[in-house]
Amino acid sequence: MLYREALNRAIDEVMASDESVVVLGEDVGLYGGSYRVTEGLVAKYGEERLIDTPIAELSIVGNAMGMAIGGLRPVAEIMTANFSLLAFDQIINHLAKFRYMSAGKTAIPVVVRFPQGVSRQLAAQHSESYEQMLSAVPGLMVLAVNDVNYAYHALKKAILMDDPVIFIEHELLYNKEGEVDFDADLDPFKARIAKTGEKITIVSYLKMVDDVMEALPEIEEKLNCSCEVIDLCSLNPIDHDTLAESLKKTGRLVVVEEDHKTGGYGTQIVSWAAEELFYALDAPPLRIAGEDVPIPYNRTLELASIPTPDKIAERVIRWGKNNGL
Amino acid sequence: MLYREALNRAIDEVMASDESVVVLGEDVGLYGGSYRVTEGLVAKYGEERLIDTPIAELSIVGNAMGMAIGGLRPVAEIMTANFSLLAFDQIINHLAKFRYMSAGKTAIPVVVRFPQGVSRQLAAQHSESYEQMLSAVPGLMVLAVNDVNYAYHALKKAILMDDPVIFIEHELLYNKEGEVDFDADLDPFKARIAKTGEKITIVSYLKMVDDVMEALPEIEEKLNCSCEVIDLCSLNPIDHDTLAESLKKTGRLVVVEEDHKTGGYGTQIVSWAAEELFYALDAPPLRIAGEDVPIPYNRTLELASIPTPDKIAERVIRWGKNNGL
Amino acid sequence: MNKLLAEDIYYLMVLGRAFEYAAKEHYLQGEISGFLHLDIGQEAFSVAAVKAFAKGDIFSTYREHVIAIARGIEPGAVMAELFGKSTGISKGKGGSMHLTDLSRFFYGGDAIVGGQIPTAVGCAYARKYQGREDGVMVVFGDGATNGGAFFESLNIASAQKLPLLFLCENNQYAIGTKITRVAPFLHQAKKAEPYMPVYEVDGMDATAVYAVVKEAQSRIQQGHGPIFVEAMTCRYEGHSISDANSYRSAQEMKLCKEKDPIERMKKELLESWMAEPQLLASLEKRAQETVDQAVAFATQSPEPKPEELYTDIFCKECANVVS
Amino acid sequence: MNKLLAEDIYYLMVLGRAFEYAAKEHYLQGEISGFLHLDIGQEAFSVAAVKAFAKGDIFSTYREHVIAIARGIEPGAVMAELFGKSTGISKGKGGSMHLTDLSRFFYGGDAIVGGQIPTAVGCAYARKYQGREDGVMVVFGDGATNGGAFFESLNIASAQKLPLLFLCENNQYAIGTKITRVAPFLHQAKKAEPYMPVYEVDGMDATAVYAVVKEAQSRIQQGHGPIFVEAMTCRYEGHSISDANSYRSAQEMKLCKEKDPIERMKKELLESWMAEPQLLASLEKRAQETVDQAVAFATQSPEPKPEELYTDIFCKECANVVS
Ligand SMILES: Cc1ncc(C[n+]2csc(CCOP(=O)(O)OP(=O)(O)O)c2C)c(N)n1
Ligand SMILES: Cc1ncc(C[n+]2csc(CCOP(=O)(O)OP(=O)(O)O)c2C)c(N)n1
Ligand SMILES: [Mg+2]
Ligand SMILES: [Mg+2]
Repeated sequence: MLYREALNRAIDEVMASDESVVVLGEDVGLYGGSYRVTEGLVAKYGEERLIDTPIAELSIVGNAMGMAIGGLRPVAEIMTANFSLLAFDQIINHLAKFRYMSAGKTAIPVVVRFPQGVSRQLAAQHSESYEQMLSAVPGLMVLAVNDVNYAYHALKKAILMDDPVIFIEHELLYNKEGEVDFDADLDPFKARIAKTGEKITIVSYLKMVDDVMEALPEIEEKLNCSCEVIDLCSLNPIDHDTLAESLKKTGRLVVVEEDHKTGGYGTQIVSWAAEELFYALDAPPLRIAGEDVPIPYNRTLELASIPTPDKIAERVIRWGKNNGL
Repeated sequence: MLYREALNRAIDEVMASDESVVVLGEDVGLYGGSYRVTEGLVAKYGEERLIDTPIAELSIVGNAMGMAIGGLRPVAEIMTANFSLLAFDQIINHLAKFRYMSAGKTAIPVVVRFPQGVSRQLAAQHSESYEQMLSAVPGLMVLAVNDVNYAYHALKKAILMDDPVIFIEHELLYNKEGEVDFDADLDPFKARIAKTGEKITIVSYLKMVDDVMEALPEIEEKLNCSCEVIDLCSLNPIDHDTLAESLKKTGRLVVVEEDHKTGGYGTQIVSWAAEELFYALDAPPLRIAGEDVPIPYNRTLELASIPTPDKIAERVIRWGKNNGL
Repeated sequence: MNKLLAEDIYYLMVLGRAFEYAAKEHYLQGEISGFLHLDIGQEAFSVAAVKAFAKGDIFSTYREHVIAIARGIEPGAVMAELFGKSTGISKGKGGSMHLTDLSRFFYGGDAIVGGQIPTAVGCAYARKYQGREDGVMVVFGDGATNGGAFFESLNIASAQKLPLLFLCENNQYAIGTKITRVAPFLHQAKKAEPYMPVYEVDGMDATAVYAVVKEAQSRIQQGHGPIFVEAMTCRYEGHSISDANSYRSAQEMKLCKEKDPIERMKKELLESWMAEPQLLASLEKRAQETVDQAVAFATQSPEPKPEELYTDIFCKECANVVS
Repeated sequence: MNKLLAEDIYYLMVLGRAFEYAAKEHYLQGEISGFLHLDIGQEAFSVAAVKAFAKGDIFSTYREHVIAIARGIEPGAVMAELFGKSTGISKGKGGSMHLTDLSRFFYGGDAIVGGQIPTAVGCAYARKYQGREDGVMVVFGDGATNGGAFFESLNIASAQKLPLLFLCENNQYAIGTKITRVAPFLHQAKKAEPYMPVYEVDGMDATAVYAVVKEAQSRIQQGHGPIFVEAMTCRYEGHSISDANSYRSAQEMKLCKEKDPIERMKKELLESWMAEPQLLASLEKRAQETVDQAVAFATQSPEPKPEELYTDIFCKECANVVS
C-alpha cells in the first residue's frame, strides 16, 4: 500500500465509524486532494463531510477550530507547508491556546495535515519545512511519520485524539510503498527504531529517514561499525526515553534533517543531548541539515541545498573518522 | 534617555535625513504608537510618512515590501509579537525570499519592529516570543537588543540597510534608562560583552540580559567565581566568534531566554556549542528558559512560567555546584 | 419585547455599567492587571443583542465582560477572573479577554482582533451539519472589519449559507484610530452587502438592537444563510484602561454621552412601559449589590495553585495517550 | 487601438501560445520541471492588458509567462528560466513562477495565491508618494479573491486612494474547484463594488480588454483611487501540467475553445483592420521562430554555478555589514 493510500484508509475508517469526522481543505472533495490523499472519499461521504474550501488558509484552520468547538472532529488539509504560514495565527494563537485560556473547558480535536519539504523544483515558496516552528508551540502535538504502517496508525489516532495535532507529511513520501498491519496497536508518540546498532545513534524523521537508510551500508562499511537509526515519529512530545537509551549505548549522536541548518529542528535534539547526556557522549554531536538559503529552482542547486544519501554518508564517515571510529 | 526614546530618536534622525523612510503600523501616527516609540513624529513628518494602517498585519508587512520595491525604506511596526503571526506569510514567503527568487534584482530595505515577551498579565495571546521561528529563516536578519545605546545604533543601521531586518523589542524594556553615545560606531551584528568573567559564559539577549545581571552578584558570590555575560544583540547572524572566544576561556555555557524551553532559541546556541566546541566544554551546558505552557493571566502563574532573577540564580548555582564549581 | 424583558435588559445594563466601574476601581487599586477594556456606554448593544440571541452560540471580542454577564455567567466568576483568581470563569488563567462558558454556549473573547470570526464560521458549519439552526452570533468591533479573517468569513459564510449572525459594534475607533481614516466609509455594513442582507441599528437604543437581532436570528433559522448587523455605538472610556482617550475632543465626548443608553432605556421604561420608578430604583440597587458581592467574592477567592500552571493544556484522554 | 498595435497584440498572443506549447513539450521531455502553469486560451487577457498598461508597475501571479513576454522580457530569458539555466531571467533560481525584471517594472509572479496583492498595494503607495501616478497593476485569478490578502488590499487601496488597478482573471477555476462552489457568485467584481469602480470585460476579446485597461489606467492617473477590472477567461489546459483537467466536461471544454482569442483577433484584423493575410502569416512564422530560438537558447545555456547557491540572499551592502 502506498503512503498516501494508508492515509486515505485511515481517514476513511474513521469517517465510517464516526459521523463527526469531517475533512476540509482546498480541492479535498471533488478533486480528491492535490496529492490524492482524500481520493474517493467524497463519493462515500458526500460534500458535507469533504468540504472544498476557498483558498483561505487562515479560515481553513479557524473554521476547523470552530467545528471542533461545535462538536465535530475536523481534519484540515493545507495544500503545502508554505501556505500554512497564512494560518499561523489560527494555529498558534488559537488552536494551541484555546483550551488553556478557557481553563480546560473544551477539547479541540483538530488535525491539521500538510506536506512539506523539497520535492522536485517547486522553488522557494513551495519547499519549506516548518516542524521547527510548530514543535516549539505549547498546546500542539506534532507528528511527522516516515513509515507507511505508522502513518496509517498515527493519523487514525491523531483524528481520534481530543487535542490539536499537526500532522506533517512529505511530498516525496506519498508514493512510498509499505505494508500496513491493520491490527497493530502503535503508539504514535513513541519513536521507531528503524535499525538497531551499537556505535552511532542517527536520529531523523520524515523523508530523511529513508535517505539515512540509503546511506547506511556505506557508513557502516567505511566506519566498520553498526549504527542505530531512530525515526522520531513524534516531534512534540519527543520520546526522550528511546533516544536516551540509544545514546547511552552508542555515545555518539548524529541528527539528520532537511530543514535549514541555522535554527533547524535538530538543534532541539542536540541541545537536549548536550544538557541531559553530556557525560554519555563520546564525541561531538553532528548535525546534517539543509543549507541556509531559500530553496532554489534549478535542480542541481536544489539538491545542493539539502542532505542527500551521498552527502549524509560522506559527512558521517568524515566525522566518524575524526572522532575515533 | 529611555529605550523607547532611543528608538524614537533613531527613527527621527533617519527620517530627517532620508525622505524615502516611512513608518507604517497601527496607531503609529496620530496616536504616537501604542508604546510611544513613534511619539511626536507625525507632527514633524506628516501623515504621509507616518502611516496609520488598519488592523491588517498581513498587509502591513506586504505593503512594506511593496513600498521597498517601489523605492521607499519602510519601517513597519506590529503592535505585539503575537499579531506578527498574521503576517508570517508575508515575512517568510515574501520578505525573506523575494530577493533570492528574483536572483538579486532588488533590495528589500524593510524593517519590521515589534515588542514581544511577558509583560504584565497580558495573557496567552499577548506574551509570546518568536525569535526562535524568525531566526531560522534564511533571508532575514534578526536583531534583539537589550542595551539602550545599542538599540539606538542598531535600529538606525537596520533602517539604512538594504535587506529585511526583524527588529524585536521587549515590552518591559521600553522604559529602561540608559545613555546613548550618538557618535559611537557600533556594529549591530556583534555581540556585546555585558560583563567579562572567567568561569562561566552566560549567553542571553533582550530583557533576560537584565535579569541575568540582577542574578549575577548572588551567582558569583555563591559559586565564588566570575561570570562572563554575553548579550547576543543579533540573533541571526550570530556572532559565533565572540561566543567561541568566551567559551574557550570559561568552558562552561549557560543560556538564558524567556521563550519556552522546548524548541526555544537557546537550543541553537547550545547545539552549536556542542557541535563546534565540544572539547572546550568542561560541563554540560545549561538552558534556563520559560515553561512549556501558554502564558497564564494570573500573576503568580505568569511569573512561574518564565525565568526570573531568583530562578536564574538558583538554577545556575545548583548547576555550578553539581559541575565542580 | 415585553415589559418584563425590558426590565431585565435595564437591570443588566445597569449591572454591566456598575460592574465596569467596579473593575476600573479595582484595577486602579492594583487588584486587576493586564488589559482592561471597558464597555461603558455600549451596554445597550451588549445586553440587548445577547438577550435577543437567546439560544445559539456566541463568540465575542475581548471587550466582553458585559456580554458574558448578559449571557448568564455569574458576575462573581467574571470579576474573579479579572482578579486572576481560581474561582474565575477561566480559573484565572484566561483573564479579562478570555471568559468562556460552554454550558452557556459562550466561547469568550479573543485577544486577536477578528480572530474569533473564523472560529464562529466553523461553529456555524457544525450547527448546520447537526441540523441545529439557532445558529451562531459573532461580535466584533469596527476595527476587525479591515482584517483578512473578517473578509474571508463573509465570503465563506455566504457561499455555504451558514446560520451565522455577524454583529459589528461600530464605535468608530480602533484604539486611537478613527475608522474613516483606515476604511473608505463610516458604515462597515457596506462591506457585507455583496454577500448577505445587512441591517443598521442605533447601538445606543436597546429596544432597537433587541428587535433587529431577534429578526436577524429568525431569518437565520430559516436557513437562507448569514446576516450582518451593524450597531453604531460609543464607548465612554479610553480603549483600555491605560488609554488616555486624548484623541477624542471634549465636544465629541459630550455628544456621545448625550445618547446614554441607560438613561434612554430608563425613559422608555417609565414612559412606554409605565414602569414604577421604585421598581427601577430597586433594580439599580440590586445591580449595585450584585457587583459588590462579585467584588467581595473575587477578593476572598484563592489564587490558583502553582500546579495549575501545567494543567488544562491537553485534555485528559490525550494526557493518557501521551504519557 | 490602432492597426499596428492590433498586429503587435496578435503577434504576442501567437507568440505566447507557441511559447506555452513549447514549454509543455519540453516539460514532457524532462527539460523543465516543477510546476508549469500554462496560459493557453488566456492570451488575449495577458497580452492586451499588459499592452494597455504600457507604463507603470506590474505584479502578477505564477501564471505569468505570457505576461512577462508581453512586458518585453526576452522569450529566451523566460524559457531559460523554465529550464533552470543561468541565463534565465532569474538565473534559474526562481523558476517559472518568479520572473522578475526591474528594468521593465515587472515584479514577477508569486507562488502564494494572492500574496502579490499587498505588495502591489505598497508599491502603489510608493508611486503616489513619489508623485508617479502611472500607477500599478496587479494581476490575480478568481481563486485569489477569496483570501484575506485580497480583501485587505481592496480596503486599504480604497481608503488611501491609491493608483492601483486590480485585474482579476476569472477562469472560474482554482485548480479543480469551481469558483461558484466556494464563493457566493460567479463575478468576483462584486466583491470590489463597495470600494471602487468596477468593470467587467470579456477576457477572450483582446480589443475589449485593451480598451478597458486603458480606460482604467487613465482613471487611475487622475488620482481618484483604485479601479477593479474583471475579465472572464478560459484556460484550455489543466491547472498545471500535472493536472488531468478531468473536472471539466468535454462539452464545457468545447464551448470554452469556441471563443478562441487568437482566432477572434485574427478575424478582427482581417475584417476590421483589413490586415493582409500574408502579414499575419509572417507574424505567425516569426512567433514560431522566436520560440524556437528561445528553446535553443535555453538548451544551450549553462547551468548556474554551484556557488550561486549562496549568492543573492542579501544585497552587497549588507554582506559588508554582516561579514
Ligand atoms: C490582530 C491584532 N492586531 C492588533 C491588536 C491590538 N488591538 C487590540 S484592540 C485593537 C482595536 C480594535 O478595535 P475594534 O475592533 O474597533 O474594537 P473596539 O476596541 O473598538 O471594541 C487593537 C488594534 C490585536 N489585539 N490583534
Ligand atoms: C496561499 C496558497 N494556497 C494554495 C495554493 C495552491 N494553489 C496554487 S494555484 C491555486 C489555484 C489558484 O486559482 P486562481 O487564483 O483562480 O488562478 P488560476 O490558476 O485559475 O489562474 C492553488 C489553490 C497556493 N499556491 N497558495
Ligand atoms: Mg471600535
Ligand atoms: Mg482561476
